[in-house]
Amino acid sequence: MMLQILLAISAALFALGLLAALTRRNAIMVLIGIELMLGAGNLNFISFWKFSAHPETITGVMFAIFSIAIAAAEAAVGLAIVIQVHRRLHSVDVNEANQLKG
Amino acid sequence: MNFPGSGIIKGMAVTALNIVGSYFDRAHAKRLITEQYPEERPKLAEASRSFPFLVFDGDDPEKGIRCVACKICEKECPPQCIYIVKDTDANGKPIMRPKVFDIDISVCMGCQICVESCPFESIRMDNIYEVSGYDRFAPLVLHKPQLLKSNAYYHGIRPTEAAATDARIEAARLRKEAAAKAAAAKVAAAKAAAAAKAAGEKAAETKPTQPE
Amino acid sequence: MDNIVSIAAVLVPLLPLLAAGITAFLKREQRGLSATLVITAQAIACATSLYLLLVAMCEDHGEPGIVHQFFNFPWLTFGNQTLQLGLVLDPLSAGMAAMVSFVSLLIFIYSLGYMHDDRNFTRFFTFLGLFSGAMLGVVLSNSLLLTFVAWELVGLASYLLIGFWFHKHSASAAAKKAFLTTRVGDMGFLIGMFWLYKASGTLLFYDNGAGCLEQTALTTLAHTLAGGMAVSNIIALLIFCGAAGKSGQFPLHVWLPDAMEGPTPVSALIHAATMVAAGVYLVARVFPIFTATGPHSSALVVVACIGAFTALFAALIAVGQWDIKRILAYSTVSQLGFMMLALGVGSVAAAMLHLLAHAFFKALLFLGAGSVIHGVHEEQDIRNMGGLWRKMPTTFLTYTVGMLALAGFPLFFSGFWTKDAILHEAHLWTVSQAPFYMAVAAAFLTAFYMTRQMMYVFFGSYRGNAAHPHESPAVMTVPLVILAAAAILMSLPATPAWPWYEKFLAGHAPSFLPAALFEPGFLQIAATSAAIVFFGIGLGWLIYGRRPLGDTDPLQTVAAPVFRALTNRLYVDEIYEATVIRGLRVLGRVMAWVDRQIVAGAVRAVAWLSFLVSAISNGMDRFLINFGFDSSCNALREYGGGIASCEGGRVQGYLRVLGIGIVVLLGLVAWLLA
Amino acid sequence: MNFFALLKDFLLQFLGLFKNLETLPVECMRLLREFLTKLGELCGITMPQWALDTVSALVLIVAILVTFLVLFALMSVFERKLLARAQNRYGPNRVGPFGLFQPVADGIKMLTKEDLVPRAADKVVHYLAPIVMVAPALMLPVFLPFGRGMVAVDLSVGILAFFALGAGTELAVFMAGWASNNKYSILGAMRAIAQMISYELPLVTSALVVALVAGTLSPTGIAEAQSGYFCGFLPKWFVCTPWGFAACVLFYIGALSESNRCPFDLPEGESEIIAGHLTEYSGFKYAIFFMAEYVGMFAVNGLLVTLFLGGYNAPFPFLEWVPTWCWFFIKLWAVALSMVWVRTTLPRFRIDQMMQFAWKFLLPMSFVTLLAAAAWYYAGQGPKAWMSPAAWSASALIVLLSYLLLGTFCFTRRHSATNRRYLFSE
Amino acid sequence: MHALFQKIAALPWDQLPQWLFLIPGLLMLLAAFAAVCLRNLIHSALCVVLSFICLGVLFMALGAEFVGFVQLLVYVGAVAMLILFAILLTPASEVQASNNPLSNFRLSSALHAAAGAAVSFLVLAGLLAAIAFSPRAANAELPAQPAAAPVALIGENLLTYTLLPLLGIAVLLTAALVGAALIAKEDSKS
Repeated sequence: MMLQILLAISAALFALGLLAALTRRNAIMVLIGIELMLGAGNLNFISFWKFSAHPETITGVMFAIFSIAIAAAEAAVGLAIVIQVHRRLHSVDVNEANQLKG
Repeated sequence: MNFPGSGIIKGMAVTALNIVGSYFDRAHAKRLITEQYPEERPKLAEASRSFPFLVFDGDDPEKGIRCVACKICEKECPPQCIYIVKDTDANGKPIMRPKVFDIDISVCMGCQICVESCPFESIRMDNIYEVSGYDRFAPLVLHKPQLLKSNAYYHGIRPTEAAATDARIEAARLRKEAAAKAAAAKVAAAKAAAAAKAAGEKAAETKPTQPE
Repeated sequence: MDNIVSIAAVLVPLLPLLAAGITAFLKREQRGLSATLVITAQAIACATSLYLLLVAMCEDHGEPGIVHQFFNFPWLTFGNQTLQLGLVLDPLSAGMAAMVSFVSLLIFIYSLGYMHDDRNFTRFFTFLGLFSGAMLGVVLSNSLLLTFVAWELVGLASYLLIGFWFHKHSASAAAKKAFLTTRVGDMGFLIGMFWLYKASGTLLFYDNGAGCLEQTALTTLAHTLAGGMAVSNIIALLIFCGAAGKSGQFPLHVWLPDAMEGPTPVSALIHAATMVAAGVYLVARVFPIFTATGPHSSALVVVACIGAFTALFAALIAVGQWDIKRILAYSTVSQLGFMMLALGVGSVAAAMLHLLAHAFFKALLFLGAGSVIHGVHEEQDIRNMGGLWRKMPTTFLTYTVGMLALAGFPLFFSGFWTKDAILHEAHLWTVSQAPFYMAVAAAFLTAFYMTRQMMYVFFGSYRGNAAHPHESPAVMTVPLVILAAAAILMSLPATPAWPWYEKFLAGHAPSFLPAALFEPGFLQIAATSAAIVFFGIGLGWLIYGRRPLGDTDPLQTVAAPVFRALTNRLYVDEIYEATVIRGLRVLGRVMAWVDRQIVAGAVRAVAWLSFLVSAISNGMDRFLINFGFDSSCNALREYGGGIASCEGGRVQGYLRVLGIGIVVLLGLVAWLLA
Repeated sequence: MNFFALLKDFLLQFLGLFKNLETLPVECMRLLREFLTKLGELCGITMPQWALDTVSALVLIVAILVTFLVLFALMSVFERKLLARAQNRYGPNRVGPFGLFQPVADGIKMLTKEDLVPRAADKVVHYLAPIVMVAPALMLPVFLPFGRGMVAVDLSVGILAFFALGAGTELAVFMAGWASNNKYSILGAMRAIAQMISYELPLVTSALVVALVAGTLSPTGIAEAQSGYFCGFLPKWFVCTPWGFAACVLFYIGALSESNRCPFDLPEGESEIIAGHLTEYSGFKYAIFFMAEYVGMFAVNGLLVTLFLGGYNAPFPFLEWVPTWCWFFIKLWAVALSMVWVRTTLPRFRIDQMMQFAWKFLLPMSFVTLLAAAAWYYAGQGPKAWMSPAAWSASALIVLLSYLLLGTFCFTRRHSATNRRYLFSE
Repeated sequence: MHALFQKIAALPWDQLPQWLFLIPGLLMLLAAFAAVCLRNLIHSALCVVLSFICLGVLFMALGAEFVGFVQLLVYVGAVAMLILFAILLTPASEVQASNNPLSNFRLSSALHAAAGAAVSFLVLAGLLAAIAFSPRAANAELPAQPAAAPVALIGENLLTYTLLPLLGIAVLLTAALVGAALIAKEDSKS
């Protein structure tokens, strides 16, 4: 029961992140949504680790740590790109940055 | 020694010396030169002055008051902060004494012209400085009772000047006495002369009058 | 090698190299810094190599015999083969390293004064550091491959330093000449190295019995035959080619006198004391290969003959030269010939001893010459000097010591003992006595031409144009004094009475044998050589010392054509010009014609052909393929428009599809599991 | 047994605890739990564990809060007194004996001041900022071991937790600066954040050095690792080692900067940007910011004491009769006063100098201390390093050489102020 | 009174601590929802920070203290600051537009939002269905030995089993650092 609740929370967080990424026009909000989704993933790692048969092999924890590190790098690069886009287009609307479309 | 950071160490040593040294500096010689004001007061120079006050002689302010309400100071005062009303006796006849003597010290500029111009050595400069009040107007207008201070107080705050004033008054008094004496003598002489004259007249009744 | 020793051995060549690497990035103005860096590195390297010498001397070995301490490390692995490099410390390399680093240090210091006004001071010290590191690498290397690498680096440094004043045409030409001439020899070296690797399977000198200088490999080499000769001899001769190129032996000696175009410290360091001796050292290092088939192998005979011939030949030319440095250069070639002779007759000790002693006194002579040149304001012709002993007393005294050492003045000078040792060994050679007599003649000539030079430079009256010749500053004279002291002191370990160095090389404890001085064989040779020297000096004084000297040499009046031939260096350069270079030029022209006419024609034909083909395919393209392609493109564009509307460049649209994809995937998984 | 008998019994027990001052606080907590259990029995219920935990946690919270708020109050008056002494003045000496009640007066003044909120401010965020500021600051002391066995939350990742919570300050500063809707505020906030991020790196790295040698991230473990003596009487504190000394100085500088103390008080540099992110705050919110700053300073000083100054350990064996928690607070107080001392001495940095100092000197230097600590550990073969000359010399050499090199490079260069662009965060 | 007290005391209080994780969990969802809905970007970002903090607390509640504190340190200390700085550096139209949402209303954007919401709702529904119908999730039991990740064990793991990923992360972070600095650097032309 507890695991299911945890997973449900994580699923809801994921859906909220997806909602932010899908509906908000601002690129920063899209990035925030992605961070939320990554957080949901981490929560899953930790929950499954908590309920695994062998928690002493701390695979879930290790995964979460690496995932956090990658998320940090992603945020840094993503936000740098957003700032650069803003400098070029004077807008952070994701739909304005479409000069590479077919 | 000059290595990176040595300047900081030197500076720290200086302040440490000051901090520690201040606790061993009872004599206020080098470090703690601040005066603890309400407890310790600055020793004012004799010539320091703030606002005028009225000197009275003796113990009773009303009796010993030197001011004769001549209003010279009121006229001379550049910012016009002095207000005087002459007293009247029971008959409504003005007498040589102020009924009201107010000085607005929020206006007074401490120029000492009143003192210079007073012919009766009555108004003098005080050296008080704690004159603040809870109101902008009322507490800053000093009335006669507040202004009247004894000659002893005057001696207390500036002995030299007070002594000189006293000497002057004394001299004036002596002169006056001498004049009075002379006048009295004159009067006496005149009286004597008159008596003599009368006697003479009496005599003249017998003898012819001779010019004086 | 234990750890500390191996670290020290690595440090010795690495420090100067590092210093050179750092100074290479310095600005031209940072003169003080660059000199300090290089000289400090060299001083540490010198101290370290002295320490290494001490280690080699104090190596406690129970039984007599040479101890080779080595330190190998893998460098390249290809297939199942591993190329190893390494460093070796034995008496031979230790002594040589100590000498090289010490002389280098002195000359570096001397350069401070000599190059003081040069614009490219910083660059000069970079090159010096590079040279010193590379040279020490040659000395300490335990692998023929590493030796070769360092050898080439030394050649590069030499090239750079000869051409240091590259704005002078003669200097850049001399640099090229030196580089190309030595390259001829190095070709032989390279082939020899390849052959050695093929024959023995290793290029390491010592490797616990598996090295190529150790018994197993030597036996293999000696017993493999190629074209009727033992492989060891062929390899030895090929390696000797390299050595001859570097050491200026007879057919390849032409570059060395021209190399005097470089700054004088360079001449002293590279072209007198160290680099040119590298050839001798190389032969001494791989000496076991030379003697693989016995003490009188054909390779050694060749070495001895070439050495003796070079000694005599160069000494002859030296008699007819006017340039103070060229005389010394030819004398260097001649002395290197002596060393080769000693090696050829089988005495490594005599050769190395002469090498070491020669390094000191020849460096001394060159530096003295530099001091003289500096003093008379960049004048090199000895005809324009004279009477300088009054003006430059320190230089004169030290130069005299060097001259006497080179001439082999008896008893007190190192040259006497070492040359005697060589003559003695040559005399004892059983194959032929010809080298011995040639060497005796060369020794006589040496004394003669050195006397001639002394007379011209220091005695008589001053004939130069430059006013006020002056003594050099202390930074230049102090190294001279130190080297002079070394030139005298080097005679100590060289006397047969206390043959310290010989025993050290052989791994025996030295013993004091005054009786060896009076052995009839030695005494006879010593007496002969002393007599020859006295005769040479006396003759020199007779001819040059007694009357004032002018622009013409007294010999010129006696035998003008001979002297002209000598002045023109026996026309060797001209012969090369007429034969080798002209041949090459002709060959080049032929090749150019072949290239231009035949190869280029073929290329043109191919070009035309492809032009034709492309024209045809162009037509096909335009009328056949393009038409079909265009129409299909149009069709694609029409249909693609519909699909492209999905592809709006809107990232959130893609994300939406991704989200739907997740749901579909979930459904799929659920359906599969259910 | 009635309630009053129980109370009397426990009061007597409580008085008995004063015989051993060392264990007094710990025993008090034990007694409290016992009392609660007995009380529950008296009422006929068994006290659940979590209830006991909650109550003792609340008591602990109150105790720590009171301690640190008293420290803050004392600090505010002692700081002013020391500053005054350094400037040949007396400092506050009017309110109460020696002016000790000055903070009370200040508090009353602050409380009664009008709480101004700018009209254009973002009201909610403006209101929340002081709360977000003070909450993590008050949480920080719980990870510190005040004495042997006296730590409120004994986490194995205590140091990490300390820094993680400390990171919340930046958020609060941003909120305060942004919500004020004032350009001085936002500039000050940007400066403050840039400064905190820059100085957090050397701070964390130098703490890492200790974790490296002690082999644990738990403050208790680190304090325990520094107990004992070498050479019989010298304290085995990490500050006595070359790397520890260097790391301690770095940590100290970082702590100065993290708590916005002089010479790093640029965010509030009144001569440049009025009061930075505090410009639009007044009254009690302002006081709360200050309280957070001071409590944060005490917390980070406590961490410094734990990491480098031996925590609660006595400096010499003959001083061990003093209770350990006294030692902790003595050291804490000494470090705090030394910060005042620094404040009296050094003038404020210029912003670019401060950034350069952090990135070009402190950060490389903290990496060097990491290296020196590793050298110490390996040259001295772990715990035996205290008596190993190799460890001492290797570590000292690394630290000294790189300090001289870096110091000469950083401090003797004349940094010209021309051609400088002010970035947004400056 | 006494009875009520006993009744309350008789509740299964001992199970309370293991359900406490619901508080940060639900708070996290609330904050995330607020972040998605709020129009003011700074408010959104602050809500996201709150949700990150709650996530960290949730990790701690689940026994992974190290991860929790790392989450706090990285997200609150670094990522949040990055986001806030980025928002300040990109004065977007959305902040201004929030003053009068009606004037910005367009059918296409409404459609866009509706489509996004529909998709995320679909994903949520799918995930919840999967969780609800997964027997393994339903039957999962807490292991006998409570899960714990001591920091020493994590360190050991980092330097043994996951050494290669660790190095990879190190390179990635360095590259991200340099890359971010390069990308965000102002062009020298402008």
